[in-house]
Amino acid sequence: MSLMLNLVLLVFLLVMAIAVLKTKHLFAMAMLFGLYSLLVAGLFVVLDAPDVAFTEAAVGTGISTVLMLVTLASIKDGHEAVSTTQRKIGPLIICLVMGGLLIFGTHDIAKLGEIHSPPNDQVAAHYITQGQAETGVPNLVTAVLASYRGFDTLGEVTVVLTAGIGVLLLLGQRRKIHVKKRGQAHDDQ
Amino acid sequence: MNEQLTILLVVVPLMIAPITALFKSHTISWILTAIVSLTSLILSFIILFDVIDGSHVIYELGGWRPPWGIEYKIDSLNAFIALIVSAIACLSTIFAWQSVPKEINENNYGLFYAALQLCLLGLLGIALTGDIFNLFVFLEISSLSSYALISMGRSRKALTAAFSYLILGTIGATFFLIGVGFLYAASGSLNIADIATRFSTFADMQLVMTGFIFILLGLGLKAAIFPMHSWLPNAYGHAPSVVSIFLSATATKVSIYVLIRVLFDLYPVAYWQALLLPQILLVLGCVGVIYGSFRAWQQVELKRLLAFSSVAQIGYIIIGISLLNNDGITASVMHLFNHALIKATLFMGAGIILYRTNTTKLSELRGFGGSMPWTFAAIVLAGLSLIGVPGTVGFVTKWYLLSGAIAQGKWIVVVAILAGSVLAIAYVWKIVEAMYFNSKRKMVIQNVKIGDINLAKAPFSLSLALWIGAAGCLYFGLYTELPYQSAQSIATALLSSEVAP
Amino acid sequence: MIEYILGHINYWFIIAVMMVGLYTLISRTNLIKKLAGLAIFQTAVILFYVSLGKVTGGTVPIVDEAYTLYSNPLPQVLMLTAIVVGVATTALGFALVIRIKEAYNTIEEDAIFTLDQKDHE
Amino acid sequence: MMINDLILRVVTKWLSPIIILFALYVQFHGDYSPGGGFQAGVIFSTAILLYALTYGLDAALKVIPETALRVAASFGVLLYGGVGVVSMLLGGNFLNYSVLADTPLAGQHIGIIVIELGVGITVAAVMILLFFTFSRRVDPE
Repeated sequence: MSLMLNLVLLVFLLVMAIAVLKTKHLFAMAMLFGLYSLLVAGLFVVLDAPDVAFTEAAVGTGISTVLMLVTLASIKDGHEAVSTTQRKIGPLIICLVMGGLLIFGTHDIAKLGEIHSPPNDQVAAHYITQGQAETGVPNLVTAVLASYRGFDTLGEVTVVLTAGIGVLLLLGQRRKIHVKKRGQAHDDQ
Repeated sequence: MNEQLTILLVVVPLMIAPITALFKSHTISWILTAIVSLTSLILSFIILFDVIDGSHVIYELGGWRPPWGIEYKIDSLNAFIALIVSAIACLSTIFAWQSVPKEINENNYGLFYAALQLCLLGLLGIALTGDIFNLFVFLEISSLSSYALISMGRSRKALTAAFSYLILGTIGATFFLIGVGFLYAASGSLNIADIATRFSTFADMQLVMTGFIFILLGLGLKAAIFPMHSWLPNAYGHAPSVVSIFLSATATKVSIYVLIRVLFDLYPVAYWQALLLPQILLVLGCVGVIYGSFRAWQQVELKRLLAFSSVAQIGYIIIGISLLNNDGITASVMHLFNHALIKATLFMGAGIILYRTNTTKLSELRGFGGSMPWTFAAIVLAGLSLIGVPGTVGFVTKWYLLSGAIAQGKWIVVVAILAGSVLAIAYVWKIVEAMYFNSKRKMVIQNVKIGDINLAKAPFSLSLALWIGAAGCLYFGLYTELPYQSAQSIATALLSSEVAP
Repeated sequence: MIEYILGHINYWFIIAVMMVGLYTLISRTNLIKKLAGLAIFQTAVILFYVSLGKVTGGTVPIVDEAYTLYSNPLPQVLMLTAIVVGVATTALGFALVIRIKEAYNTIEEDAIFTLDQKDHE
Repeated sequence: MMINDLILRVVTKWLSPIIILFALYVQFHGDYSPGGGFQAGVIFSTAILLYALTYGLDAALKVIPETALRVAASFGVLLYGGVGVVSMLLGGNFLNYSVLADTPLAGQHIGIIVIELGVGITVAAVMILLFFTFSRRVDPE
C-alpha cells in the first residue's frame, strides 16, 4: 500500500521536476518548485521520516521558495530568455551516462523496505536497540542528531551561520546607485 | 600529549569565528584571526611531532565509541595537512593586516575575517575527521565560506567566478554525497576505518563501484584535477589577494588529501588497481601538467597565470599518487607542502603588485622589477622553485617524482615532467621579462591620485609575509628534513596496506 | 522479475528526478533556473538516502511500547543536515544572483560571458 | 511592502503568536515527537516573515532589530560549542554530555536540550536575517 502511494508521489515528482525544467516563466517556476518540495515532504512522511518531512516542508516550501520569490522581485526579470546557443546535447549525454551509472549501481541494492539490509543492520541497529537506554530520548532521530552525531549537527549549525555571514557580506551594504550602467560597473571601480 | 589538544584545533576557530563576525573594527577582527591561526599552527606542530613516528591519536567525539559516534583518528598525514593549512593561514593573516583594509569594504571587516576563519575551520575539520559524512559537512563549511570570500574580489568578474565555483563545487559535493550514500547502502557504516576493515564482505557489489566512481568525480571537481579544473583559474584569479593566497595554497590540497585517504585507506589499493585507475590518473596527471603549464604560458594576467600553473602542479601530485611506490607518494605528499608554500609566495607577490599598482596585467607592469627590487627578487625565487631549480623546494619534489617514475620504467612521466619544466621556465620567464627587461619607462601606478603616500613603497606586513614565504622556499629546499620525514612516514603508512607489485 | 522491479522502481524514479535536476542545472543559462535545478538535484539525493532507511511494516523511529519495528533513524539524521546545507547553498546562490544582476544587468550566462569578453578587449 | 488589508492584518496579529507558540512546542518537545531545534527555528522565522510581509519591513525591524539578530546567530553557535567546551572542562570529551550532571542520562538530557536551543536560536536568527537582507534589495514600488 505505502509502496503504491510512494510510486504515485514519485510520478508526480518527476512531472513537477520536468515542469520546472520546461517553464519559461520564473515566477511560475518558483511556485512549481514549492509544490515539488511539498511533494518531497509528502514522500518523506510515507517513508516514515516525519522529522525530515517537517524540515523539508518548512525549508523547501517555506524559506527556499520565499527567497526565490524575493530574489525574482528584486531583479525584476520574470522570464527566462530564449537562448539561441543553448547547449543541449552535451548535458544530455552527461546526464544519461550518470543516470545509467547510478542505475547500474542500484542493481544489487536491497529492495525498498527490506528489513535486513546493510544500512539497517550495521550501525543503525545499535541506535534502535540502545538509543533510548543510552541517551534517555525516545525520539531516536533526536538522539542520533543531538548526541551520537552531535558533532555533525554542530557543523550543520556552523553551515547556517556561514551562509548568513556570506549573504551579509554580499548584500549587507545598501546599494549605492540603483541601476548601474554597463560601463560603470567596470573592472576598476 | 593530551589528546584533548586534537579537538582544540577545530574548537578554537569554531568558538572565535562567531565572535569575530560581530565586530566592525579591523584591528580587533585581525587580532582574533591572528590568535586563531597562530594557535592552530602551534597545535598542529605539537600533534605532528607526536604522531610522526607512525603512531596515531584517537579522539571519540561525544564520548561515543566508533562506528556509532564520530571519531578523529589522527596519523601523520592528518597532522601534516593540518600543519600546511594552519601555516598558510598564518602567512595569509600577516598579509591581511595591510591588504584587507585596501580591498574590502570597511563595514565588512568582521564578517570577512569570520568567513576566513570558518574556511580555515572547514579545512581543518576535513583534515582531521575519520568519519566520511562528517567530512562532507566540513567540506561544505569550507566551500560556502570560500564562495563568499571569492565574491569579495573587486572586479565584477569575481561575482561570476564565485557563482560558477558555487555551481561546480556543489555538483562536486553532491556527487561525493551520492557516492557516500551508495557506499553506505552497501556497508551500513560511515566510519572510514570500519568500512575499510569490513570491505571484503561487500567488495564485489556494484553499489561499491558506483559509489567509488561518484566519490572520485566529486573530489576531482573539488580538487580541480584536469579536466575538471574549469572553475579554478577564474576563482583564484579574481578573488581578493588574501583569499587567493589562502585558497590557492590550501583548498585544492585538502581535496587531494581526501582523495589520498579514499584511495589508500577507504578502498583497498588492489580494488582500484583492477579498475585501471592508476593508469587513468597517470594520463590525467601528465596531460594536466602539460596543459596547465601551456595555458599558464598563454596568459597575459599574472594572477590567472599563477592559477593555471596550479592546474599543472595538481597534475604533478596526481602523477605521484598514480605511481604507487614509495618515491611517488613521498613526492606527492611533499609537493602538497612545497606547492602550498610556492603558490602562497607567488600570490603574495601578485598581491603586493596589485596593492601598489592596481593592476596585475603583465603588459602594464613594465619596469616594476626596477622600482621594487626586493619584491621582485622574492617572486623570482619562488618562480625558480616552481621550475624546480636545485636548491629550492620544487627541485626536491621533482627529484623524487623522477626517481619514482624511472624505477617503474614510466618514461612518459619523465617526458611530461621535463616538458612541464620547460614550459614552467617559459612562463616564469614571461613574468621576469615583463617586469624587468622592459624597464624603459617608469612604473605606472594605475588609477591612483598622484602623491598617495601609502602606495610609495610596499607596506611592511606585506613584504614580511612575502619574505617569510620566499625564505621558506629556499630553506625547505636545502633542509628537507621536516617535510621529508613526514612524507616518508606517511608514504610508509599508506603503502603498508596491500600493494600488488 | 516483478519482485525485482518493484524493489527497485523507486530508486529508478529517484534517479530520473535527480538527472532532470542535473540536466536543468547544466543545460540552462538562466542563473535562477540553474539554482532551481541544483535544489531539485540535491533534494532527489536526499530522497535516495531516506529511502535506504525505510522498513516495511516499521514505524517512525520514536520508541514506543506499542511497536517493535522501526525505520532506520540514521539516514534521516544525515539528511536533516543535508537539507540545511542545501538551503544554505541556495541562499548564497540567490545573493550572488542579485549582485550579478546589479553588476551586469542580466542573469543569462551567455550574455554575461559576452560582456566579460568585451572587457578583455 | 506594506499591505493595507484589514483582514490580513488582524489575522496576522492573531496568527503570529500562535506560530511562535507552536515553534516553542516543537523546540522543547523534540525529544518525544518529531521536531527539534532546526524545525523550531524555521517555524519561528516564518512567524516573523509573516509579520514583515503584512506590516512592512520597518515594523518588523522594530520588533527585532538587526543587531539583535546578528548577535543571536553567533550566540546559538557559541551556546552549542560552549556545551562541548564545558564537557571538556568537566573531564569528558568534546560534546560528551554525560559528564554534565550526576548521572549520564541526566547529563544527556541537559546537553540535548541546550544544544537544541542553540540550533534553534541560530537557525531562527539566520533565516530572519536572510529574509530581511534579501527583501531590502527589493525596490519599494
